[in-house]
Amino acid sequence: MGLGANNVDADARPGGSELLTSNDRVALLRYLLLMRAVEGKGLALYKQGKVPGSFYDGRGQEAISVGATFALGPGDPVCPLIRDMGAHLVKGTSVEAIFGQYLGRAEGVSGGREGNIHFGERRLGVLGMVSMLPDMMVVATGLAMGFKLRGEERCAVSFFGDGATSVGDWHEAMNWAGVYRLPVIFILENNGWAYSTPTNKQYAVPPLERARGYGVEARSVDGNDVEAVFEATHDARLAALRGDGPTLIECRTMRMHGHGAHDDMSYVPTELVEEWSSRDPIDRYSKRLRRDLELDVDSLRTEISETVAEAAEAALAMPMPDPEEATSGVFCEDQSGATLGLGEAPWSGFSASEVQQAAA
Amino acid sequence: MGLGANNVDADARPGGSELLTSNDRVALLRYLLLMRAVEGKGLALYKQGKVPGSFYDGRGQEAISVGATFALGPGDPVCPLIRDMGAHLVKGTSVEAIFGQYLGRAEGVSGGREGNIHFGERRLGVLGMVSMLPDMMVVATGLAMGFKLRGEERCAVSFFGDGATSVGDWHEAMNWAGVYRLPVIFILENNGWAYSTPTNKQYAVPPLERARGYGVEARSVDGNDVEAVFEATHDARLAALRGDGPTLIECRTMRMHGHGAHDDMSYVPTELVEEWSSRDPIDRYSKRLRRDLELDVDSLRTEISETVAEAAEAALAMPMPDPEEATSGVFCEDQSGATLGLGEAPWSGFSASEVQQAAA
Amino acid sequence: MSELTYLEAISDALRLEMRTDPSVVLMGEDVAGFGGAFKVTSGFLNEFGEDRVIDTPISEEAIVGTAVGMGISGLRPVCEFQFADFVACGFDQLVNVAGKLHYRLGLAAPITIRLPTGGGFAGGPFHSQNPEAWLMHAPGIKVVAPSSPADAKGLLTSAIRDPNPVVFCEHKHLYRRTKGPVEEESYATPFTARRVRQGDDLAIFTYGAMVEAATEAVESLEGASIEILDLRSLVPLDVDAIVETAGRCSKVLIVDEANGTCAAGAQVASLIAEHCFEQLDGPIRRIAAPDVPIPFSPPLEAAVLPGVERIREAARDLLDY
Amino acid sequence: MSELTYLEAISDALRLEMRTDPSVVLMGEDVAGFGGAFKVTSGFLNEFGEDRVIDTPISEEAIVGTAVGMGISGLRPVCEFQFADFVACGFDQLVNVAGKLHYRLGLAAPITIRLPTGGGFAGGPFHSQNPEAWLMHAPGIKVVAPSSPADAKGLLTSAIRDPNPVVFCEHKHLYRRTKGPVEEESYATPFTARRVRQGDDLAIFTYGAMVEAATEAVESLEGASIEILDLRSLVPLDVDAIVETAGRCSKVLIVDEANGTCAAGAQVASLIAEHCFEQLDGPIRRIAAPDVPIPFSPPLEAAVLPGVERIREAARDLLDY
Ligand SMILES: Cc1ncc(C[n+]2csc(CCOP(=O)(O)OP(=O)(O)O)c2C)c(N)n1
Ligand SMILES: Cc1ncc(C[n+]2csc(CCOP(=O)(O)OP(=O)(O)O)c2C)c(N)n1
Ligand SMILES: [Mg+2]
Ligand SMILES: [Mg+2]
Repeated sequence: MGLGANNVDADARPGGSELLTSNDRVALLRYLLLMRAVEGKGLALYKQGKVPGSFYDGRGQEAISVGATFALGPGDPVCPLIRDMGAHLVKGTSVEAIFGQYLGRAEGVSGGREGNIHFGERRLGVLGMVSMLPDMMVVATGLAMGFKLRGEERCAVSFFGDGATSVGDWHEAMNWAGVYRLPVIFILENNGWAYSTPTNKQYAVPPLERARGYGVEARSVDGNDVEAVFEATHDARLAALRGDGPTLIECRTMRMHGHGAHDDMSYVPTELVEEWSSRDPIDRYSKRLRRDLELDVDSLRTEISETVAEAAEAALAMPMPDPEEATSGVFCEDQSGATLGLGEAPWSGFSASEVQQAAA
Repeated sequence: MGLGANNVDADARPGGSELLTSNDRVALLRYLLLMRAVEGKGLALYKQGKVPGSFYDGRGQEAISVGATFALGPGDPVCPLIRDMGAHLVKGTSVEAIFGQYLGRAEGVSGGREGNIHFGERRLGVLGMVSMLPDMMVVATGLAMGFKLRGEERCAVSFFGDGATSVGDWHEAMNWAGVYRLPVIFILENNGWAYSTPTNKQYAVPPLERARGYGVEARSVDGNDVEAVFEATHDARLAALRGDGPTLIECRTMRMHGHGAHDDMSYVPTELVEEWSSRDPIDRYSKRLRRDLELDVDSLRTEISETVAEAAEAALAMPMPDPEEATSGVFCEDQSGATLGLGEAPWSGFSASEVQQAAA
Repeated sequence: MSELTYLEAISDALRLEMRTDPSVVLMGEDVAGFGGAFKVTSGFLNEFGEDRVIDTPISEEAIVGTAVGMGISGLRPVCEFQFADFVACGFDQLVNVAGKLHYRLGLAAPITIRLPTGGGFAGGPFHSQNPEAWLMHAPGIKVVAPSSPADAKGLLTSAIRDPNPVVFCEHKHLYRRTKGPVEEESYATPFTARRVRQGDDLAIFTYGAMVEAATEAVESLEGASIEILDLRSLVPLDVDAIVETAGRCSKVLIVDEANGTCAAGAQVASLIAEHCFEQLDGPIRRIAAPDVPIPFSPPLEAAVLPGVERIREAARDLLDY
Repeated sequence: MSELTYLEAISDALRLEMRTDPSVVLMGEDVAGFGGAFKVTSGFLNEFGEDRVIDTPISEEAIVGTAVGMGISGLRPVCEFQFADFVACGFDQLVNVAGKLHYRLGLAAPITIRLPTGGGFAGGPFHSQNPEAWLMHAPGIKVVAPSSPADAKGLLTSAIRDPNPVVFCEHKHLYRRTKGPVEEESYATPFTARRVRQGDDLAIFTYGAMVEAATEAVESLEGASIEILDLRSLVPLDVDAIVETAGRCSKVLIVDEANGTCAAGAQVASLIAEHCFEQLDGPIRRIAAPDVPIPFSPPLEAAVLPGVERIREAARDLLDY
């Protein structure tokens, strides 16, 4: 069993983060629902044979990418992985363009060059991942190094899984971030499994315990509690901007689908799946907002599923990319058109709260 | 300054290791002196322009490779690095062949294929290093994996420096050794510098503190005390053979020459060099054996320098390799002639003591 | 003889070698309980136990480097990479440790690295690469790339028995699509080229998935006598067969699925240009992927990967030359 | 004009770019206080301070990968590897992250990786490699390899200004041995080939340290009209100049210092064999190192590395053909 250490005390936290307004909370739930709806629809399209290649999703882990990205400023770039659709959504990537991406269309985020979740809308400060794990941790470290050297008040965020901690690049990124005390946040999605491999075959000692050996602050949170993830990231961000260096946040969670759509995860004991079903991050947060805000979650859900259905329809109508375009752009001709954007995310946690307060 | 953590309390240990007989002790000193004499002569030849390429030595660090290798059984392979001539000597590599190696001769250990200290006498269980640091830690881990799977009572040893700890391969080796609880010993020669880079630019937290994060036992010893190194390695070896898994031994020391012969190490503060001069491992051990065994160190020294001078002369008379041989042997044709030996080292610490006791 | 898929033939070779030689062990990510990302080692854990079918951490450098150590210690590790693309993650141990070991130290590293290569199924930039040329340019590593189930079995058997590091490029697109007769017993296929089709007017040199494409391409070219040489082994490269065939046919087409620059095909072209000058009756034509990452979307991928149509056209041009 | 060594010309380019563009930063192992393993950046720390001349941990993957991040964030990092051989240790970030970035995401990675390449001074198997072909086979990475001080300066300036990852192969054997006139101001040399010597009977294509060897080799061949084209840029490769020259001279010799299989020279040969068939009057000859690790001992190394004598003989053979 890879999950010995993952004791999540469901709904133990009482009031949630004090930083969040009611509007923030509704937005969080909206992104959670949106991520699940987008991926659910994507999977359905995949099963209908409309999505080429393979299909990966982050079912059960939505609170992590949503909560963490929500805590960032618009200028803080993120490097999401395959379970992190929420990061794209919070940063403002268009849902239509995401379906276009799944379907390999010309108007998909990457214009059909990249598949499934390997994309990133650079104008929004999202760096698309490479498959090689966890290479993007190193790139995020470099972004943070750039921010520090240029004296910019920004931080970079990279997500990674328990399995990715075994790769040499993980070590080089952690060490580098610690030596230069960089404004970078590493978010470990510890779902207990790397494909079929449980964590006890991946490491003898949990990575959380390794972090301080690099001069990287570390904490562990319930990854199925969106506000806990939000708050931990928010704190880590402030530390980063203050010059206090990097933080690793372990989010304890469970991958509720197989590694990809082809994987029935028969290697996972059913009790484990059942146990984690009862801690579903969306159910939990819906319950809370129903109770605390008297939110009509069902109509929110309906609204979102309509948006998603429409977006999928629109994407299905997009043209496939022009084969003539297949070989262009290997090299950059004009750098001015190829820079990372400063982000346009309408939401960015605490800063958003401030903006709202000012606007109120 | 990279050496904050390296407080060596010179000669603090009173009696030394109880496992060693007087003969063992004389042998240890002999290897220490031999290493220094071989490298000193090599450097002189280099300065005379007789050694092609570059020149590296382990001056000031002799106690580490000598002490550690002395603790091994003949069947325990070692992977020495550029500061570890002692490992070759203790394992029984011929001094003549080492000079032949320096000089690039046909009868040098590698027949002129490899330079300076990049060699290994496979029949003696010595694996020649590659430059890429610390790749040999991974190979040693694989040897240990082989021993474990084959049920052999052997362990593998790899040396590495403080600088090498930053490389991804370090992490992959440590993690792997911890996950499979392998009989492997990692010997960190922490001399405070990686070329010109002090440890505070290499890591934020000393690697010793990282080891337990991998399930690797760790301890730190005075690397200039040959018996302390011996004893720590001896213990680690017994643990390995018992199935208790890997150990990292930090040996605190100082590189008393530049990175290579071309490096005047002007970046090292003079006081630091002076401080460490007073802790010279050979002076200290000579003093001790003069006192405890009334050993005539001077005549031992003379004897060794004669041996070394003769070996160097013999090597200078060796032919250069035949250019016709330059392209043979890229591939192995006959595996039976290309296996790792089980070692013929006359000395191997505790086992040697036992052998001696039996013989006595 | 039984009819096996390419994938089954690979499994078969592994299974038979493991049954006869107790020093053969498998390792890689998810190869044990899960049976490998492509299920090549499905059932192996049950038959051979967890000492011989080993799930590893995600550590490509360590997979190669520990395999070298295990190889030296008397085992014959067969390592699976989940995709050939990850060879870049274990590159240093492969080219610097494994490849140079015997030349430098006289030690054998009897290891096999299985790389699922190639595109054609919308795998995108990181699941479609054909990295064999990188390894051809690294001394001391043998590289083979079968195109048929029979060769997959025989070449893998030889790879496992070889005392050197052998990279075994198994093309993912052939795994389940390609079936063929395979002898039931164990057999070792030599690392030489194989004539797939005999002819005199034009020689096509290729390997891996492109052998099928070339075969299909020329079938419709009536009246032409076209030879296809499946290189099969890229290191060692069967120079004699290449020179003989090119010289005899006088016209040459070389097809690579990999990015073209410095690909295997460039090496074959340079050999022929050097050794067959007097016999050539036309330019040496090459077809390969352009130098771009392999895109995901099917029309883009199809525009990039060499296929039947491009091969047929080039063959026709050359015949008309 | 001043007379600079190849090494001084490299330093000069770095210094001038750092003076004019504050976004240029240097990083690598021992580049700051020590001034780099070969002293290329000696004095830079004093002039530019430790925010712009950065000693790094020993982490080649991280050097490349953080450079990509820094490049995206608005800097222009120039990274030094202590030896080109260590490129295998940073290979994944280079080929998978840096090389594919613009094609996949439309993001520029304006980074330069300086690789001290080549042999000739008893550096042995790990300090003598010429890995450029590996990178030529990786889409999205430019590769340049100057042979003279003037080109070293101009090509490095262009590399730093280029919005793409550029690998700059600086040949260690030229560092202090090769001197030449270099303009004092800053200038950017285009990534094209350069005609070193004009001729009509035979064309020699080469780059890096082999340009000097080829020049010396042909000087004693009286009466022959031999052209030497210094490729200078391997990606992009100056196909027009190659085809024009080969076609005009009709005989071709290609010289690589790297291991021969799938080397840059193989690519050049395959281009010529495809595009100059009708103009060729002889086989395309290649000279390169055999596929072995580069041995340490001088007689062995000399037997392996291409040199003046082998080039002269091959040129003579071709002229007589
Ligand atoms: C360097 C590398 N090797 C192998 C793979 C193949 N692979 C893709 S995902 C995966 C498991 C990842 O597990 P984890 O990091 O825990 O992430 P999770 O899927 O659980 O979110 C593997 C082995 C890879 N992507 N990168
Ligand atoms: C992967 C890698 N990068 C760079 C180098 C170049 N290099 C050789 S020795 C050295 C410093 C090593 O320092 P350390 O590990 O502390 O060993 P020490 O020399 O102090 O014994 C460097 C950077 C290398 N050998 N390997
Ligand atoms: Mg996981
Ligand atoms: Mg050191």
